[in-house]
Amino acid sequence: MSKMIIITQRKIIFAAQLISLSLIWIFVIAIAFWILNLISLSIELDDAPGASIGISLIAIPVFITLASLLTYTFIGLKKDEFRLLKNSSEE
Amino acid sequence: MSKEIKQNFGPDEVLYRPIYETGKGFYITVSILIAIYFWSLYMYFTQVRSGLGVTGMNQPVTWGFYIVNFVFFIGISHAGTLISAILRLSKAEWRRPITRMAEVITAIVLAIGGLHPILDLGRPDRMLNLVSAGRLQSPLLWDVTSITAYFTASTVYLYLPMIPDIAKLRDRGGKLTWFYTFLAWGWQGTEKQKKILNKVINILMIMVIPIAISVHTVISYIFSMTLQPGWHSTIFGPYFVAGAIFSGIAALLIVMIAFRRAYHFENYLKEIHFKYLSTLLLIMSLLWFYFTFSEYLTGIFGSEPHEMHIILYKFTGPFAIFFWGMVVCNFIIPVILLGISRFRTIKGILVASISVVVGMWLERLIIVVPTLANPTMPLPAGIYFPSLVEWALFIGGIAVFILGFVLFSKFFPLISIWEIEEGRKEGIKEVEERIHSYLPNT
Amino acid sequence: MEISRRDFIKLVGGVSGAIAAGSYGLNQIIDIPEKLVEKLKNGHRIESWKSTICGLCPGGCGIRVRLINDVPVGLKGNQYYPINQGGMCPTGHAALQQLYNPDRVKGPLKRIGLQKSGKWKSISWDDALSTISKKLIELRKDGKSHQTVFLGYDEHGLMKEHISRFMKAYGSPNYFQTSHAQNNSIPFIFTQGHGLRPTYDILNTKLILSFGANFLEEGFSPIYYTKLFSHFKEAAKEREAKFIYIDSRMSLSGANADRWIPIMPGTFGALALGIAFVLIREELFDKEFIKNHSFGFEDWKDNSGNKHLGFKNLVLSDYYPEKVSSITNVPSKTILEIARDLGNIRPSLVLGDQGAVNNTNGTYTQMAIHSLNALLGNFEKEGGLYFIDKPSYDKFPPVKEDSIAKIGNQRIPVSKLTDGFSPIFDFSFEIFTKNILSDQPYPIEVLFIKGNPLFQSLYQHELAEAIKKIPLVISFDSFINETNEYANYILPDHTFLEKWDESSNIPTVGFNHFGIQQPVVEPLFDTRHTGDVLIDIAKRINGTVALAFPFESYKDEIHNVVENIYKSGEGAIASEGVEGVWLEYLQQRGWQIGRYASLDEFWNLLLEKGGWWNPIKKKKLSSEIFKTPSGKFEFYSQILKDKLDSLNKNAEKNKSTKETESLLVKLNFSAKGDTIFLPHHENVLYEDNFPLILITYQLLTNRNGESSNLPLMQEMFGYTMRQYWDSWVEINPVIAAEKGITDGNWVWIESSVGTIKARAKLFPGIIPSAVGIPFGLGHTSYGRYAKGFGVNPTSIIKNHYDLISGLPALHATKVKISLAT
Amino acid sequence: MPKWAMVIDLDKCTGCGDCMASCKIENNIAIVSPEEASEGRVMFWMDMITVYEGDYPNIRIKRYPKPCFHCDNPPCVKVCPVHATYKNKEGLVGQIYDRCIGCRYCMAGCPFTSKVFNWYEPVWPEEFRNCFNPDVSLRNVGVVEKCSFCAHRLIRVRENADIEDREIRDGEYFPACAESCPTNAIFFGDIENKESKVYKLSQSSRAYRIKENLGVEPKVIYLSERK
Repeated sequence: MSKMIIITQRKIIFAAQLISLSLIWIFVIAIAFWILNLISLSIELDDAPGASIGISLIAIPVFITLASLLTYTFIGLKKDEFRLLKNSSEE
Repeated sequence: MSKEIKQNFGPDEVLYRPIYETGKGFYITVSILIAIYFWSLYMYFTQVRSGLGVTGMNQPVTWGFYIVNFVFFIGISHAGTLISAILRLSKAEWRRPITRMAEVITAIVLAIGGLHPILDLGRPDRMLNLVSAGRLQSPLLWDVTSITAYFTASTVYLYLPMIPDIAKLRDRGGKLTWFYTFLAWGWQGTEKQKKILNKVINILMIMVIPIAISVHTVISYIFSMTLQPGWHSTIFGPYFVAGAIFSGIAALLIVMIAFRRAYHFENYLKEIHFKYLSTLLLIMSLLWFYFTFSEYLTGIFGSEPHEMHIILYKFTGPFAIFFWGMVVCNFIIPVILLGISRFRTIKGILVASISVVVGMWLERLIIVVPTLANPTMPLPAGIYFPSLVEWALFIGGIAVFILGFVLFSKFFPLISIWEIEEGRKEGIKEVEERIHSYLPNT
Repeated sequence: MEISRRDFIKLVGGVSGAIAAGSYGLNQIIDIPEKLVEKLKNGHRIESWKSTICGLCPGGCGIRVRLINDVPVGLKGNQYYPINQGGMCPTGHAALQQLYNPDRVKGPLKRIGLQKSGKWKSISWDDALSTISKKLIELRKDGKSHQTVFLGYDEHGLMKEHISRFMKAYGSPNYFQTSHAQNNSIPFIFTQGHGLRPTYDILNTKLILSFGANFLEEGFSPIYYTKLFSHFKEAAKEREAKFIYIDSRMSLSGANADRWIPIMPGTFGALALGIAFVLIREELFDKEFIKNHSFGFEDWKDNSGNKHLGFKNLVLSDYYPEKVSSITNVPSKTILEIARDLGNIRPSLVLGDQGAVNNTNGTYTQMAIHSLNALLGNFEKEGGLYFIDKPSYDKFPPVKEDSIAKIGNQRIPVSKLTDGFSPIFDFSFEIFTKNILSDQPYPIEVLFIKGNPLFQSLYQHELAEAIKKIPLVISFDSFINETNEYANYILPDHTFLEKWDESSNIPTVGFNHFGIQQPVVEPLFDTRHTGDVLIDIAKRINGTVALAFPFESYKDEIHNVVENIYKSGEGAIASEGVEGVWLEYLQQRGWQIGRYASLDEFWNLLLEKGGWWNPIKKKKLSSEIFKTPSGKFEFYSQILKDKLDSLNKNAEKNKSTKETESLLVKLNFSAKGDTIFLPHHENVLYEDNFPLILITYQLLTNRNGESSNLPLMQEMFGYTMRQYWDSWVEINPVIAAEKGITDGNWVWIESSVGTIKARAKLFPGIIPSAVGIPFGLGHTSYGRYAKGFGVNPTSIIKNHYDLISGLPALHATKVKISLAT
Repeated sequence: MPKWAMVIDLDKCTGCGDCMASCKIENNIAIVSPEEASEGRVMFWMDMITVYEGDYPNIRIKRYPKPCFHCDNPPCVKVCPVHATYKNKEGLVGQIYDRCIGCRYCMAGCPFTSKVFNWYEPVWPEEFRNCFNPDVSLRNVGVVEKCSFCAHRLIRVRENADIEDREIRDGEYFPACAESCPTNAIFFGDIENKESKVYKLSQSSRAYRIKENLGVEPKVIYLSERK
């Protein structure tokens, strides 16, 4: 396997990883927007908005935390990997 | 560095074997399961085509197998993440070979269970109304939210601790290296990476416990938020959570015993694991009995006529066979088999676990159907006979669960290899230190 | 230009103002410019309402049909019509399901296959009528006009007159009506001298004592009585009025009673006489009435000096409470309580019908029940009984009979026994069938039939054979049913929403009335009015037969009646705010009520409002009420005596009743001597040794089994039992427990005639020694909604008939039940 | 804002079933197949409840019509996940058939078993399609339906009132059952209007509501001497 191919493959995989991570963020943000939309709906219809706000206060942070944890891990792991790769290529 | 890892998988070769060696049994199992799956899919399409009339539901029994199975499957899902999180949190050393399986159960069963309300919809094509016109005030949407959260959390919680193992598979090479590379997120096993991962896992396991508990509490709210006798009860939250953990452990035990035998994990899943887990099951059985007892005692003591009517319907009426069957399955059999050490063999534990799973399913049936079948208005009791479609979807659900598990075992190790290694390396030392820290004057 | 509905209403409101708000329900005759109509028709709806009379049961309720762009889409009660005043019964709502029924006969049919094969060929009206009239002409030529039978059903008023005229002019005495055990007027003839059913002043009475009279469900006009009863109940507490219901089964009326007294079937007469015992003993009866207006109360002597037993001594010697209690299973204490209530609470009213009289001893039972009204002196009294005479508005020129007709009309009707002794007064299927099967007194060539006796009557198997035997059978029904499956021709009539008819003077309704049934929609199919068909046939026969019908069409006949009403100047068209009390008030002060400018105005207003009525009751003298030989209420029925004596060939020579007695013994009569002519209790002779008595009854949702082709009525059939589209058998929980039957089990019900299977319903409102099956389901024909649902209880009822009136005895069969596995 | 309520006088009601039939016709309610009907899928917006009181022979039968009670605090509305069942400002509990996803939570939550579900697509012979009430939409498979207090009649009455620029009069708006009841046992009107018949009857000593202890505040009030 030539080095070029390995590098291209690595790049593609990295791109895929980035995409999947952003998909997770899109998912989380979509949920947040959905919940906000429902809150506005319940306010509009005067249909017990308190309940929806209460739920949103818990749900939205939970989803954001989960996405953040994933991102944090990804960045952390990748950083170290890149450091290693750099070292090995320097060697 | 990578070379070292490769040399190190020697002692745990048996854990890799299912991934690289595919037997005839695997193909047969998978094809049978896929056949069942397609059959149930077909049945579901008949339901979509003709309407919910193909089920055995009616007025007043408006909910049947789908909701029963929904509650049941979500209950089973508590096996995993919750137990694994609790064990991790309590630093129980014997957890190491168990956590992965537990988490996999959660992820798969939750996906199946979470889809059940959709099976139950009269108009699945209008699902998106939940997005455009949803009402967060409805307990059903609490469920949607909490199950989504739990599913996300438990998948993350399954995935992150798997990264080092994926990296091992990646390094081993083979056809799917790109796939493992994609999933391994560049894990190289450096100290810094380990530190980050441990940190995140620690946060996750704390986070996952309340989410898990919330899920089953919220499911109980579906029932207890109504004014129906037999449902409108404050004890339902904890009762459901206890029941969920109870059935979850039983399911975990069954899976462990099955795969121990199928993949020869005897060295990893030792007597001690079953002993500990079965003790937990015994405790949960007693706890379950305590909850059931309180639930019915309050009903009987109050003797509110409608409440009493439903209790009698369960105790002596048409549902008596299910009710007493449930008591036998959930309490008498497990207590005898697990309480008497002579019976507490792997076989005994297997029987007890199966009986608990059956019993917990019966419990869900007993919660859902009798209340609906006995309307509080002076109407005749409703009848409910599940139709072929409902049975098909139930069997299909179980088939998908097994299929998911088998396929998972085909791509990922069922026992966390790195954690075992870590245990070998550091566990003994750590435990020793910990014990020293407990004991006075050492 | 798009016009919204709102704009439309505004516009129309502006144009004419006819669609006044709140006029919802009134006829919205709108004067709209032609151009606008075009626009509105494309996508906008013009609503109109038409009044007519519901034809789904003989109750005669006024309805208003809602039409959108001239298509009927709904209906409601006509609030001006005095019978129902806007109320309806469940069946009425399903009227459009009859109109649009997919199983209607869409044109004249000729059977091409075997009987019951269901193979029919569509033919033209002309072909059908010419074939039929050719045959009828032939018969007349051969002097066989009497060999024609018209088996009618529940025609009344003009239609009955119309058919009678046809048969009379044609020359056949054989026009019979087979109404389902409803019109039992015989006991009234015996006691009052005429068969007019009294109307009951429920509104003003303080105690209703009903002997099985299920007037809310099975009466002549259930909604009229429901209306009255709701007023009775509304004021019941204030007026301390109450309703006691005696029956073996708690019917809808029973469920609304203040007290239900369960009784053995077939023993109602004994109970009535037991009550009479207490009334007489405790002198709680109306002495004035008994003295002046009754005959045969005390013992009496006839012209030849023979002593005769009176009602009083018969009752006092034979019907003391303990004995009655042992017959009826009603405790003596209860008998005393009812009798004392009846005697002390005035006005009180005694009703007897269905449950009490559908038995072999029905005539005597009704006589006994009616005697209680006499004891209480209830005739023509507020809170009592009234008789509403039918006014003679429908007088037609007399029928001219030619020589053929005269001979034919003098023949013995085919319903009479030609030899042997039979006291039967009315039509009896048993004799009718036996006569046809044995060609006695002459063979029958042509049968016109309306209605469905093969479903409704007893004796079904033999009757089917009899019909099979007749060479030409012509049915007039709008649907193919059990009976006309045997017909050669079906000449379908319109459904009631498509045709002209009238509904006047429903028995037991408390005022004169004339409701007009007008077509609300053009006939959907190639159907014809039976009245017009008869006129057509008469015209084809020609001669005096054609002359019997001086009018072009049936509609013209109705118009003629309306003209007579108009000319009489009585009553008023039912309309807003015209209440009976008000009309009476005006009349008393010499006002001419209901003044109309012209006949056309009267006619148009009649069509718009739906009916005419005359609530004014003429005060009647006792001699007008009772048309008996004595001119009084007869406890001792001289009419019955004459009848029986005339049947007895030796009676002329020997006035003693010995001969009659011995003949009656053959018919299983137990009574002897004068008792035969007095109200008394005859034991019902159950021939079978089965343990339970079978009771059938009709439900409001399916009277006579004719609503079975209306899907809504099939669904609602057992709404009280939550049993849909299916029959059930009501079993007392005590018996059910003995037999190990639980609610919803399938059970076999076996009589000596046959076995049927139905679901058990545990019903505490039925006596333990009986089981009840509702009548109406179990069709083997009659369209997709009727065929194959439920069971027909008459199929296992033995061929018992009322010994005197010949009406079916529906409660005289014993059965046994067993769990079906 | 009026608050529509119904009063049913059980002392007058005979249980004849007319209200059930008029409701079915007025609202184009599907007639399910006989097999389904026996399985408990029969659809009546107005149902008739039969209660046997006592034992033979001292038995009394109590029958009462049961529409949707249009609770002021409706438990079905609380649980609906998609706003398909809602309470409007006039107190009518409505059902939006086009939004309902068919989860049947409202049915499970209704303490009065007032709702019915379209288990199959309703089928009608072509001929019967002529006699539908054009004011009421037909329902499809998979949606929940229930008594609407004939809200389509309210729309009509309101249009008329709007044109004449006035309030709706007492007794102007009434559902089909109230219209055709042969005993005039069903009264309908604005319970907030102290002049209305319904308000006066609701103050009667005979008035009671079913399951008052649940606190759902039904707006169908029964009148009866024996409760």
